[in-house]
Amino acid sequence: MSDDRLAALRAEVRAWLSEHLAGRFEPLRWRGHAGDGDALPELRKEWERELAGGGWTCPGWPAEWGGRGLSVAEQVAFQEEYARAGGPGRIGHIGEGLIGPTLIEFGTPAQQQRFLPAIRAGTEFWCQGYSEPQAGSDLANVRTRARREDATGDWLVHGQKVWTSLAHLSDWIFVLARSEEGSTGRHGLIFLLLALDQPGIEIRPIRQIGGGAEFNSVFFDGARARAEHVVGAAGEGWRIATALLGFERGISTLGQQMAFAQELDLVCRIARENGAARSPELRQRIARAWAGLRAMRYLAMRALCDDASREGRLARLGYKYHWSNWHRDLGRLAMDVLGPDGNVVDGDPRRERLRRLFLFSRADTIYGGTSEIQLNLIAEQGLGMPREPRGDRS
Amino acid sequence: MSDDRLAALRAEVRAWLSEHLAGRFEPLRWRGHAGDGDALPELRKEWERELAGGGWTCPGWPAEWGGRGLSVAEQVAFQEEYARAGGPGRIGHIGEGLIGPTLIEFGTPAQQQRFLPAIRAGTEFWCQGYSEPQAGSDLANVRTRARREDATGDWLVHGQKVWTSLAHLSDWIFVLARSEEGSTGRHGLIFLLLALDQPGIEIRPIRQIGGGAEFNSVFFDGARARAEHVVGAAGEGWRIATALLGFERGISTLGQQMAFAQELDLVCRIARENGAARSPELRQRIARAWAGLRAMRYLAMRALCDDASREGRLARLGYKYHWSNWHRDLGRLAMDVLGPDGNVVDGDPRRERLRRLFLFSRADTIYGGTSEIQLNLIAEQGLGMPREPRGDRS
Amino acid sequence: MMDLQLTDDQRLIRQQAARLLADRAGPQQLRQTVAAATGFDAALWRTVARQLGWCAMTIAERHGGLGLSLTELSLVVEAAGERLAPLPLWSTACAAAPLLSAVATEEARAAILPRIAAGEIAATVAWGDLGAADPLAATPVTAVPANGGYLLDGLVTQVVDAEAADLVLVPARLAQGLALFALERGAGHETRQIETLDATRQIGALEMRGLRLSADARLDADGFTPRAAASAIATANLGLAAEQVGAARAVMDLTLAYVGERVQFGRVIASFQAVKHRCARLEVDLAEARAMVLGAAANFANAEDDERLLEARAARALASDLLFRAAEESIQLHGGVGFTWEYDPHLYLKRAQAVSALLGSADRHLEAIAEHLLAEACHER
Amino acid sequence: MMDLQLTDDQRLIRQQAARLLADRAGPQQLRQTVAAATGFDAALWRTVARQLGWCAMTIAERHGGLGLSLTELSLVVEAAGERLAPLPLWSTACAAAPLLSAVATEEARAAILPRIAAGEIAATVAWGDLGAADPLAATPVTAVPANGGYLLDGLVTQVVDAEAADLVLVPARLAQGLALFALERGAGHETRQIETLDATRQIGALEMRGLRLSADARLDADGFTPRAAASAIATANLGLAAEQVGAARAVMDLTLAYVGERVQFGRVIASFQAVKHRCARLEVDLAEARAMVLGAAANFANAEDDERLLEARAARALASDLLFRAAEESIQLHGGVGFTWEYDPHLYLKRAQAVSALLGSADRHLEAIAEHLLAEACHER
Repeated sequence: MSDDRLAALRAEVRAWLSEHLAGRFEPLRWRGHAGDGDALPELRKEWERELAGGGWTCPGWPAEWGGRGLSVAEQVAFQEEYARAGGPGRIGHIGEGLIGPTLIEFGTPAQQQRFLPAIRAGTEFWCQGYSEPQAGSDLANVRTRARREDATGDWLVHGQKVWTSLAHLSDWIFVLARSEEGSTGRHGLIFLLLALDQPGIEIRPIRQIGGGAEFNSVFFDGARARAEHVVGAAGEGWRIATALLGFERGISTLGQQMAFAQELDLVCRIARENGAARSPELRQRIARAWAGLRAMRYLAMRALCDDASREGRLARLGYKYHWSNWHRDLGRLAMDVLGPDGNVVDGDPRRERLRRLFLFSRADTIYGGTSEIQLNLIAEQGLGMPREPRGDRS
Repeated sequence: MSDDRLAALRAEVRAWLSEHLAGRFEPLRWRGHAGDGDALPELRKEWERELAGGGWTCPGWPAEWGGRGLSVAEQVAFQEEYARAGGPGRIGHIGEGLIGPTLIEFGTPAQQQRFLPAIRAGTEFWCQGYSEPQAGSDLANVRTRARREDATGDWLVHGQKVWTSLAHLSDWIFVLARSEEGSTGRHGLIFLLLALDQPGIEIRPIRQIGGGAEFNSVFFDGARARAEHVVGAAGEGWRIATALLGFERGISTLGQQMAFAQELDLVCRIARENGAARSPELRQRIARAWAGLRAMRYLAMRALCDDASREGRLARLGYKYHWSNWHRDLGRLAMDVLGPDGNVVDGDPRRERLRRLFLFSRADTIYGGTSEIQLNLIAEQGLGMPREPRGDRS
Repeated sequence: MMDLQLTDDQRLIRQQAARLLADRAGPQQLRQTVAAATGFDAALWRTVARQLGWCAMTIAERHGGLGLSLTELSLVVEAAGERLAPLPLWSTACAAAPLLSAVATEEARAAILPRIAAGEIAATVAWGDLGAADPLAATPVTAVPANGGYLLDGLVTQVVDAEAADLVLVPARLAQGLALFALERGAGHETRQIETLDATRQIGALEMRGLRLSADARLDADGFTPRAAASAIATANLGLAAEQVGAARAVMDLTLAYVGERVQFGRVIASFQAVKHRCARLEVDLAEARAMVLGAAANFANAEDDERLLEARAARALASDLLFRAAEESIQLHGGVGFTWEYDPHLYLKRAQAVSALLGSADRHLEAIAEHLLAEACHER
Repeated sequence: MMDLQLTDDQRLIRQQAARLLADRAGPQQLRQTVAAATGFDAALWRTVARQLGWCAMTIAERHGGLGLSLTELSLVVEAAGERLAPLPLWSTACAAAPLLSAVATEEARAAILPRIAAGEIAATVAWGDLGAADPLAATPVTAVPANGGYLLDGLVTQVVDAEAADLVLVPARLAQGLALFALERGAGHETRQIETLDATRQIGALEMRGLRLSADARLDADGFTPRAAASAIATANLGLAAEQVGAARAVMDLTLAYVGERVQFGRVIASFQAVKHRCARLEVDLAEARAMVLGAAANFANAEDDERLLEARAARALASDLLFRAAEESIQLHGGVGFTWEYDPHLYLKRAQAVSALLGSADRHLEAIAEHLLAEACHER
């Protein structure tokens, strides 16, 4: 698409946001992002409906399902403008970005009719049931059980999921579970959709190091997934689950980078104000952060190109490691710029933001595949080095 | 021993060196150390005899074998004064520090009579035949073969050793070889003493990245070790070889640190002269190097105490990794302080010294157990973490 | 060669401290401290200060102290660091007492040090610029002679253990040079506890507005320069470094325990070589920092002020960096649970960040060392 | 969003360059270069400059160039960096030509650029301070008007490719500001080749003692400031960064090949997780530096001078650090053979060290970026 059309889209987004992210939604600016994910939940749900009203939920979806069919570049432009305006963390993003595209690709017509409109309308919210206490980074080690109830064809689920983001604010959860008794690894898994508001499901918040609790443990004790709420077939869970992860194409990363740039900007401002800008060592680190962010921007652009070259592949494989470690280091830098003031908790909003950054960015290198897993993948899939042996297979 | 006695010893060493490391020996000052190990060999051999004349070879040996029976602290004092005066790299150190103590502990009276006096007198020089091309860091993987000649009881050696320091300047070599056909690992090894000047031994220098060649490959093609030149018995090679490594108690490390301090001092001098001292980043690194060196001094003192605590053990296990990486980093720092001048090879002796430091310190983290092996040892022996599996045993 | 082997007595002191704190300042008590957010355990303090004489160690026998070396003090401070023990130990024994010894009159020392040695009082110092490598170079407190006494004015935004301390030592600017004042509890100053990221150490703000003090509240004779306090600043830094080394040891032990039992991909995490090497590198750095701390402590009595301060700065630079990385790696290697409130690594991370800024960040200490090395001939021994 | 995907043409250029250099500048030729210590392969230079037009890429079509973008040039320079190819490519295409474009008169450009584009001449710049992040801020060369021409005096201690160059551009101080002079081969100046640690790139000293030049040797109109040359300095840095990224790729490939076949403890070294993670981290850093180089090159045409220079500095800072670590790790992971002359990693280490100082070390570039960020409002896009 032409630069003109992109510029027009950006102008449209800016105008809409300046009109709507105002008034009663004003308090949402900059809120609800990583580390602050459980802030102002009701108002943020209303905001989702406001976005939907403007046609700004699911803009990458096809028109058939209420989307705008935006291209990658257009979606990036939207994300960037949203972040620039201080748009709040999206409670709807798991529905819009993950389960929605999965249902569009793999769902039955009935599933699509049942779920997609409510996601698009900002009236039903989703969370993700992948990780388990014993599985950690090892998705193939899922132990949550699903058993078919012969009378109804429904599936009854027992087990526990952890690190379920915003489960306490969600209506539905998708769950990867083991449907075949005695199966191991990638086999015998099923992909189920469950309503959260039912007996047999208990949600317990996990308190994080920053004090907040946007993650949860979700306990299943005979919770019911209706027969028609299996995606794919029993045994195909692994295929659906990994395809879903593939929809996380990184379009949001350029928007994420706008938030990073704002954080770095805040660090620079405070350094100028409090004299930290006179420290040669902090100057080096600030400049290095700037270089890393600029490179990240180009990396992301490159990763979004469907470049099949070795370099393109390695750039994609390394992206998560790069941004998460960059962000974690920015958190430490922010605190070092604050100096002794960083230890003082007195409600100053800028310091609060940097302290949240410091604490929550500790999770960046862990969730969604730890740095160690990322390095294994880069070495094995990117560089063709030998696979790490599993202990239980040797 | 009292501080007074130590001070007297230091004074004695200083006086002796200022008198003897002079005149025709003057050119030896600061020469012959790592990276410069093949410098001025004949004069350095004469210097060994000069030292012997003064009673300064083998000062830690018992009086019975011509030593002074110096304590650890006294030996350290000697090493420090020697380094401070710019004493040249010791061609005799393998004899004095490794095979001598081994023979004192494990040798037959005949072996002791045959070899110890010549080591003490600085008339016979030794080198070490441990590493092999295929074995690398893996001493138990020795493949050099020794076969007993029934007629004489002598042992005939076939194979190749590498990284043999100063073999081309030495008279004798001790060799770890496999005496039992089909044996693997630590079993079936023999510890042999061979004269280098015989048919069946060929010494080829290995050219290093600095251009010099103080290491060699030594090829054995039926070379003969006489029957009476087995240390211990056939099959006991591993025990003798590892005991020998244990004699490297690190007494020389405090002397080594004097050389490090001089290198750091030179770096500081040049930084003051050429303006590098105005670079905040280089200032940080210079200060960090100073801190690391000071800590290294205390670490070495601690490691020399026979401290059985967990901390003492870990300090000893980590010492090689610490000093070798410190020294390697100093080499880079030296070049960064030189800036573009570091690339110019024009014979300036101070720049030459720093360039040698830069290049040869690359070997510090490799020979005598790579950094990777050191980290394995620290993790496994120090922290009780699981052993790295051998591929050929699984 | 200095003998760095600990004596049997020193080993015993270290073991007793560790045992006591395991019992009285274990993980559960740590959680209570964090929940209560007071950063002070008065009962434990009585035990270590009164019964065990931890504050008496380096105080001279003529002042009721034990006359031991900095080594002993470093060992108990290290043990306290392991547990993030909520005690005004560093403030009292590593900051206040050494500052008194450095700049107070013999009369003032004789009046106060015995009370510290006996564990009767906790004390602290209201450093003017707590984040500076030279914390006396600028102080916001001024003193003006008035009616045979002094009027003090100023706000010190962060005073460690301000509320636990029975005595706050306040360096203040006179018309010329610095003076040291004693604020006894109830002297009329205000302290206000501050909520802190690191909830295991208490911080308070100290405000004085025309605070009237009698002449005998002034502890020095004729004023002093920051340079005169060099050995006190060295001791304070060495104490923080010892604490940091202790905390690093403890958080690394948490890591080792976790990776030794957590199974992923059918293997304990500890069997992954990358994990082993990262733990091993931290151990090398721990050994380095600890050797620097104990070496500097052992060398302290023989050294000049300059060398004391340089070595203390070296210890701080190494220990600050070490503790941060040890805590960071602990969270990382704990995986998902590493960033939950329930597991302890985050408490060490918060301590690591907060303490790294006290009395100067690592880079400031390194810059001070560089200033020394590059201004004159390199220091050789 | 800028499209960073390489076009088919760009990919082709890159592949052809790689293939040609594999053939003509492979490991054996590299050894010959090092042994001969000339740092210059004239025959290869003719091929790439005359037949392949590598120096013509960014030169405008009206000057006989191809009018391509910095991306194409970066790709061939990267390929040359992989092989440490002994060519005056960077000097000619990334330093001399851009400096002409930035500060020379149209007349001078029309006279010289076509010769560069056609591969008729190699050219270089005698930067006054080759180690500075602003290499024009101080120059040791002075020019004095004399008899309608100029007299030049000064010693430039290091000029890259001084002997291979048919044309040396000399920035010189006039009474006011800087002027740019052309020294054609045989102009009466002296160059003296210098023996270098990095024997794969030629360096010479340039001495001028009362060197008489005609008026038309002066290429600028009315003098220029260092700031006017900002885009040329940006291109020169971006070129070095591309070269460094290429060299890093090559030395990492040496490492990967070695650890993939070398067996220790019964396993290929590549199967040790610590080795895998170290290689993977380097790959992340390589992707970062390469994205920065190619992103900056793609952005160059749209950006202002300030942004060009900032991005080029960022690329240099990342690439200098990357190449050094890649070479250091290569030696380390090669084990014993890593520090022998026979294996190639040391050639990359020597290049890494030597190139890191050219046009400013990484920390100086970072400081220049910090100066920009911290002097005014943070740069947002």
